[in-house]
Amino acid sequence: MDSVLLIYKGIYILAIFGISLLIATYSTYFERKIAAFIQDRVGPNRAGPFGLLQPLADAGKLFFKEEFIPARANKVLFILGPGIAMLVAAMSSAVIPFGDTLILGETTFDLIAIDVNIGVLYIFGVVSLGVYGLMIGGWASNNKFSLLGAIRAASQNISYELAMGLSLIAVLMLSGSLSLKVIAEQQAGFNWNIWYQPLGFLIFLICAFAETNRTPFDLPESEAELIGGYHTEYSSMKLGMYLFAEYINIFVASAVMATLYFGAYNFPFMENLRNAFDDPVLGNNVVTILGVGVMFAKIFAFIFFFMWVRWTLPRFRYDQLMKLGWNILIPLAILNILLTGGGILLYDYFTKG
Amino acid sequence: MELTNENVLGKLIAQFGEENIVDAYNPDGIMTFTTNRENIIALIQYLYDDKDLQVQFLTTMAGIHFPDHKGREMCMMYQLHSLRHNFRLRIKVFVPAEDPVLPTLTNIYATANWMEREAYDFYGFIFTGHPNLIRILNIEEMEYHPMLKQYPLEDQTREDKIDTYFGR
Amino acid sequence: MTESLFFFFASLTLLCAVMVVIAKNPVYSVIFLILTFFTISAHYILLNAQFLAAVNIIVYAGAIMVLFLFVLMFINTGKNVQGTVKGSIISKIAGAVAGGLLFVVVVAALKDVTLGHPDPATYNSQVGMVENLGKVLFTKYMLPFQLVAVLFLVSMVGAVMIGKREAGEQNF
Amino acid sequence: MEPLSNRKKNVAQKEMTLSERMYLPAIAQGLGITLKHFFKKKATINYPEETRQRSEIWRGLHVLKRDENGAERCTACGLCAVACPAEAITMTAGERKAGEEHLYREEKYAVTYEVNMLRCIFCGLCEEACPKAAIFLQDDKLAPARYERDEFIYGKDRLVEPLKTTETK
Amino acid sequence: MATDNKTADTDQLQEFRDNRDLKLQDKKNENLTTLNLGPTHPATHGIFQNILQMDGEVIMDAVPTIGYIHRAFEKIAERRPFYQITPLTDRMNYCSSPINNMGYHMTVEKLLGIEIPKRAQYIRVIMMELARISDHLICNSILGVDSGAFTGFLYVMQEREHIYDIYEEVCGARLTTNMGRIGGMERDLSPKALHLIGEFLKRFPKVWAEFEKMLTRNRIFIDRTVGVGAISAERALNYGFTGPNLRAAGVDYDVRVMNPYSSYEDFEFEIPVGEKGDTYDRFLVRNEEVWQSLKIIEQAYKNLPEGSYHADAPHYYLPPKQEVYTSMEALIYHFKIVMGEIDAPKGEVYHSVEGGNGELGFYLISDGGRTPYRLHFRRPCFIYYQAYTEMIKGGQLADAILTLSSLNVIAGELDA
Amino acid sequence: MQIKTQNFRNMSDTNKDINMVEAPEGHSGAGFFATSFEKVIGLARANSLWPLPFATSCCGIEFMATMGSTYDISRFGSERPSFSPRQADILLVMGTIAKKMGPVVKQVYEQMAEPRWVVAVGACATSGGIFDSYSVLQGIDRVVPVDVYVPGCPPRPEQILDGLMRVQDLAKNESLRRRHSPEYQALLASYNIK
Repeated sequence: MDSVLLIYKGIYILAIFGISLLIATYSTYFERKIAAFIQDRVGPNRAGPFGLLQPLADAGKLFFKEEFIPARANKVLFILGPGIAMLVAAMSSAVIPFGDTLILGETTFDLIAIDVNIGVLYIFGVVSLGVYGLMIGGWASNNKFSLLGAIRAASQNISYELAMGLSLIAVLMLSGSLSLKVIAEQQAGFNWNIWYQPLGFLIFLICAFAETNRTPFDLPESEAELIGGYHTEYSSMKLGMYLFAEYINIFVASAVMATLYFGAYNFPFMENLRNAFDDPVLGNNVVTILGVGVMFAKIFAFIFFFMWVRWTLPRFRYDQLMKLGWNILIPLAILNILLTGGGILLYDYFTKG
Repeated sequence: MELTNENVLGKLIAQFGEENIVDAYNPDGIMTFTTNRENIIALIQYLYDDKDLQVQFLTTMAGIHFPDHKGREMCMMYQLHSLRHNFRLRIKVFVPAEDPVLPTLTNIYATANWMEREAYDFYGFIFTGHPNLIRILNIEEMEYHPMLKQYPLEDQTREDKIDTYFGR
Repeated sequence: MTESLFFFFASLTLLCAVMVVIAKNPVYSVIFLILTFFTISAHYILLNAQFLAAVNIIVYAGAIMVLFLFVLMFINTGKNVQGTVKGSIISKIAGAVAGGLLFVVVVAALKDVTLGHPDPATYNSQVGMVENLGKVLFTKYMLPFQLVAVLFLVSMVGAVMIGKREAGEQNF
Repeated sequence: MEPLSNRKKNVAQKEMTLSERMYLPAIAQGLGITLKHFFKKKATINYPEETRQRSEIWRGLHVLKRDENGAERCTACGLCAVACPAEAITMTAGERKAGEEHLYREEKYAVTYEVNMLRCIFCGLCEEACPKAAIFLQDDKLAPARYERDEFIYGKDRLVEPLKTTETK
Repeated sequence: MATDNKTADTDQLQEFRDNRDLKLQDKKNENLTTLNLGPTHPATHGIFQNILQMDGEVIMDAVPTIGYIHRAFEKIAERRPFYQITPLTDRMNYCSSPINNMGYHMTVEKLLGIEIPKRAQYIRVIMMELARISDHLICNSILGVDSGAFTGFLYVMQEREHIYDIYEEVCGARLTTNMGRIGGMERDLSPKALHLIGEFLKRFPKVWAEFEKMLTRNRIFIDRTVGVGAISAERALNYGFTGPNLRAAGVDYDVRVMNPYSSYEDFEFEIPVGEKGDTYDRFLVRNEEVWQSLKIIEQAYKNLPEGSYHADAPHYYLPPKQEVYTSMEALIYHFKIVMGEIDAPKGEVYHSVEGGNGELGFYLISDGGRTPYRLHFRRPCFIYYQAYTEMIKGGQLADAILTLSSLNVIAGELDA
Repeated sequence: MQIKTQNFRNMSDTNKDINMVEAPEGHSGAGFFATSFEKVIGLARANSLWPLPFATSCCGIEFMATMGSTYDISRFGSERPSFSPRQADILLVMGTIAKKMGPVVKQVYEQMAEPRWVVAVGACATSGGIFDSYSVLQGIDRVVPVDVYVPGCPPRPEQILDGLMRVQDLAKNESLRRRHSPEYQALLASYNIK
């Protein structure tokens, strides 16, 4: 690996990290604004123009709020919890292809931090670790509400991971690869996976809601029942990290959904556009940059959807949530795998004879 | 049977005897009479079980303190309602202040539980047989029963008031 | 580079594994166990077996240990378990003897093992990749693979049966 | 239980239909409603820049009125204090001296008149009790929030309506 | 029984405390978790405490504690002239204070024997039904909030603001209305108030239909509420339930129909009832009651009779201000009424109205003095909350919270 | 949407302050930096006051109206009600506090993390209001220090917002080290807190 590429990777990873943080920060702002607009209100508008400085105000306040560790809490784990949540959330954006290749001079830059051939599994593994942050934090608080929140988080995440994985398998069967980059490339133009996997996408979407603890699956922190759930005892920036982690998770989930089902950075007629330029390098770069824009547009659309749903639906009850996961989603996901397999076989039969 | 104050009263007197159903009158269209603590539960049970009356709803219970009635200072008022016949009646029991003991009604009406606790809290009535007779609204450490007429209403620590203006 | 990484991870693995045993608080034990899985996954990555590494984390760290922790949290609710397991001296001796025997067996078994060194000329670095793994699993090891699947099915049915035993009760 | 009246109307739950069982139609409907509101005109009033219209009879901050000549109307009869359920009004009465006719309308007047705004529940009974049309609850002023307890004892300096001349200032 | 009150009291108390501790000891099962719900839990919407014994998420037992905002209404009422008690009633069920106000006024009017003109009665009906709507509005939308759907709450809260506008136009306050007087209303409905009511009647049905659409047939919501916190009609009656919570169990008991007051017999409306008495039924019954209330308001608004807005009772009803300034007789009455020196007859009265939450009763004993000798409030919430323990046992924590909000227990009324 | 807020203006003012820190030496010192930094943090706090709605009775219903669309407390950045005292910045005590409840208020206050402000909303919380009775605490300032009093029974939402803005003023002008100041410690000590 030459040094240019290494430096580039370093910068790129930092940039992606920064963008994740920025998006997470502003997700709080958009959450408030979207909630307000849905509810016929105007939302924050005093801190800066249109309230744009609101997230900074929140962050500034949280940073300078008193750190508080409950007397009977397990101090090490209490501090570790939000750290894990944040770290794990930030790690997962590494394998997402935010764009195609960018050609500058001689070098070709891939707009992906690490192109591992098991990208999907990586995401899956990292996401499955996210629950530790909540569990450890909730348990270490030594508060029954936190503990209940932690327990709910744990069982919910485990249950929905299964359905999520099963719904993914159908996509993998179509693509034949575990690399997100490959999956993205396969969906060139308008050949998005959503056309082949509507049911799989639906299952994945529901599971994404559950994995990010958003309404209607926000049981671990449901205010009306558990006050703050696992973060009841957290103040200051540790709370901020939990909230941050949640929004980064939303961002990552949106990015993954966009990549897996909605063609990542691909958009219709991109080939036509690419060919319209005389200079292939220029054409490629323009399409790539447009593709990055398209990717982020898709991500934002999903983030909006997350918030839109949050402010519309009531939440499930614990046993209903479990029932939905185990009795409905997992069988549906298996059915989806069978259908996909059958479809592939039929397709092969008719095309290849 | 059309329930009127007269025929219900007649029925009750026939059942429990004239000495136990006294002072019957209709102050506001609701038949009111007085009985004693020996008969109150049987009376309410009778009203509950009787096929004609079906007085099966305890509207409310309230303690009243008459410090001037010697020997019968404490009064407990039971107001019952027959939903079927839309007929209300009010029963009073007087007991002396030194001995504010009444039998509990919780075996017939579940709702009497807290009402009795409230009466205990406010007036110091003691209901024998009550499952959990502790204060309900006030703090348990309170040393008196605040609704008795001799105790003041006001918070004694208030500073910003001059009583002479208020005619009380 | 790779070698130093290996020694680093190996020592970390051993350290974590020891900590699993000696940690007083069961929750700490579980957390060290998770760390152990991570370091083992790191070894897999050193061996260029990325699939195994990921699966190891997903299955063990991501699912099974969550359940462990879950159960521990349930047991621990409200009580301050100091983790000192009070066993009789006999059980301690028995434990020591059993552990010692196991150690002897392991040593005896591995005494004559010759560590095979891959031939650089024929060594295929892609052997641990998903595609190859899949091919091997579905051709050469087809029967064992199917048997394992059946085993899983049986154990799953068994788990469901155990879980169902408390009829009429709402459980997690 | 058999009906007690002839106006009974059963609203009890209907069984869920298949489409309702599938969650999605109702969810889509809900999402549609919220999206509709997303683009609706907002109901918010930007207080403090805008204020909401209050009714003319709103019971706001007290004022002690003057008559058309600028003399104080209050005659310290004490009815408002008696009528106050919160016991928030206190006053001391004084005799009007010669030469003060332009200040006080009646022969008796309130030397001090204090309303404890923290106690006050703005029920309007004082206004109703006043036989001299002296005390009113204004609709255009609200008791403001403050930092100290003492600042809430409103004396005559803050209660009495300013003279017309000072108003123009 | 010991004659010394004090010792008997303390002995008894000690015995009961011991008993209770023993009982709690029994329940100290290894597997149970104790969860302290309240007094400042977000879902209590008011202040009461519940110590739950939980097996995982399932509630095995609950010990309720109340009295956290006990304000001694009944004691205060014994020290205030009749007309000064109205502000107290405001603060009992603060979601529907006009009903409390008018219920109290009707009680005193019954004692004094005042007949109220039709117009005043109709105005009262309009106000009371508006109050019922605002009460049910809060209850049902809070049920949405507690189940996680916050938005519907804010949609209907906007309508509540319009109800408050009407209140404001009628009495000059939003929440603690202190509306009306003994003997009628304090002022006639202004043209603006009438206009606002008309507007409300036009706009509100759409909003309410939309709110219903968001929740009523949503399966998540149905699953959350059906069968949750159910109570049978027999148990409900034994517990003294009234109002929507009893009607949800299938008993069509409504004070407005059984013992009509304030001309309720003039209006055409139905009594919605449920079947199972669970949270969903309570939600449906309240929803339907809002529609029925709208119907009543519409009828009263259309047929509002001409006439005076107060009774002709100079001894009890304050004379108009203009007369006080000019006429000596009016001034004397004015002084007498404000000082509380009205000639209240001796006697006792019970009057009940259908409050937002059920039968709201006032039991008043007058000894002819300036204050009531005893005023007892029959507070429906006090009665509901007693059954709460029984209703949530065996359910989950989330059920308990929904049950609580669907019972619409209002702390101010509960603790008095 | 039209924004005409004074806070916005203040915001840009402080930005100027921040710029001035980078001005040539001799004009600025550590102390100056500290003050402007304090101002920035003060502003941040002022615009992100998460309330703990300690709603016991009627005023709580008016707080609902304040949260509602018409008044919309979120404009001030305060729409996230933190029912956990650890996360809250202001304790909004709304409604009657009975003597039975007094210790709970104090406990909640003790659990809150600094900086914390207390707003007593409504007649009952500030002084007991009409409930001058044996069971009602005559003002919560007997158990916890109160920063802002909001009169009214219940106050209109405007007044509650007014109280919130008073707290914002406090937050803006408060030293970061208020917590360590001897006056503050003495105040807490007088309430027997900590």
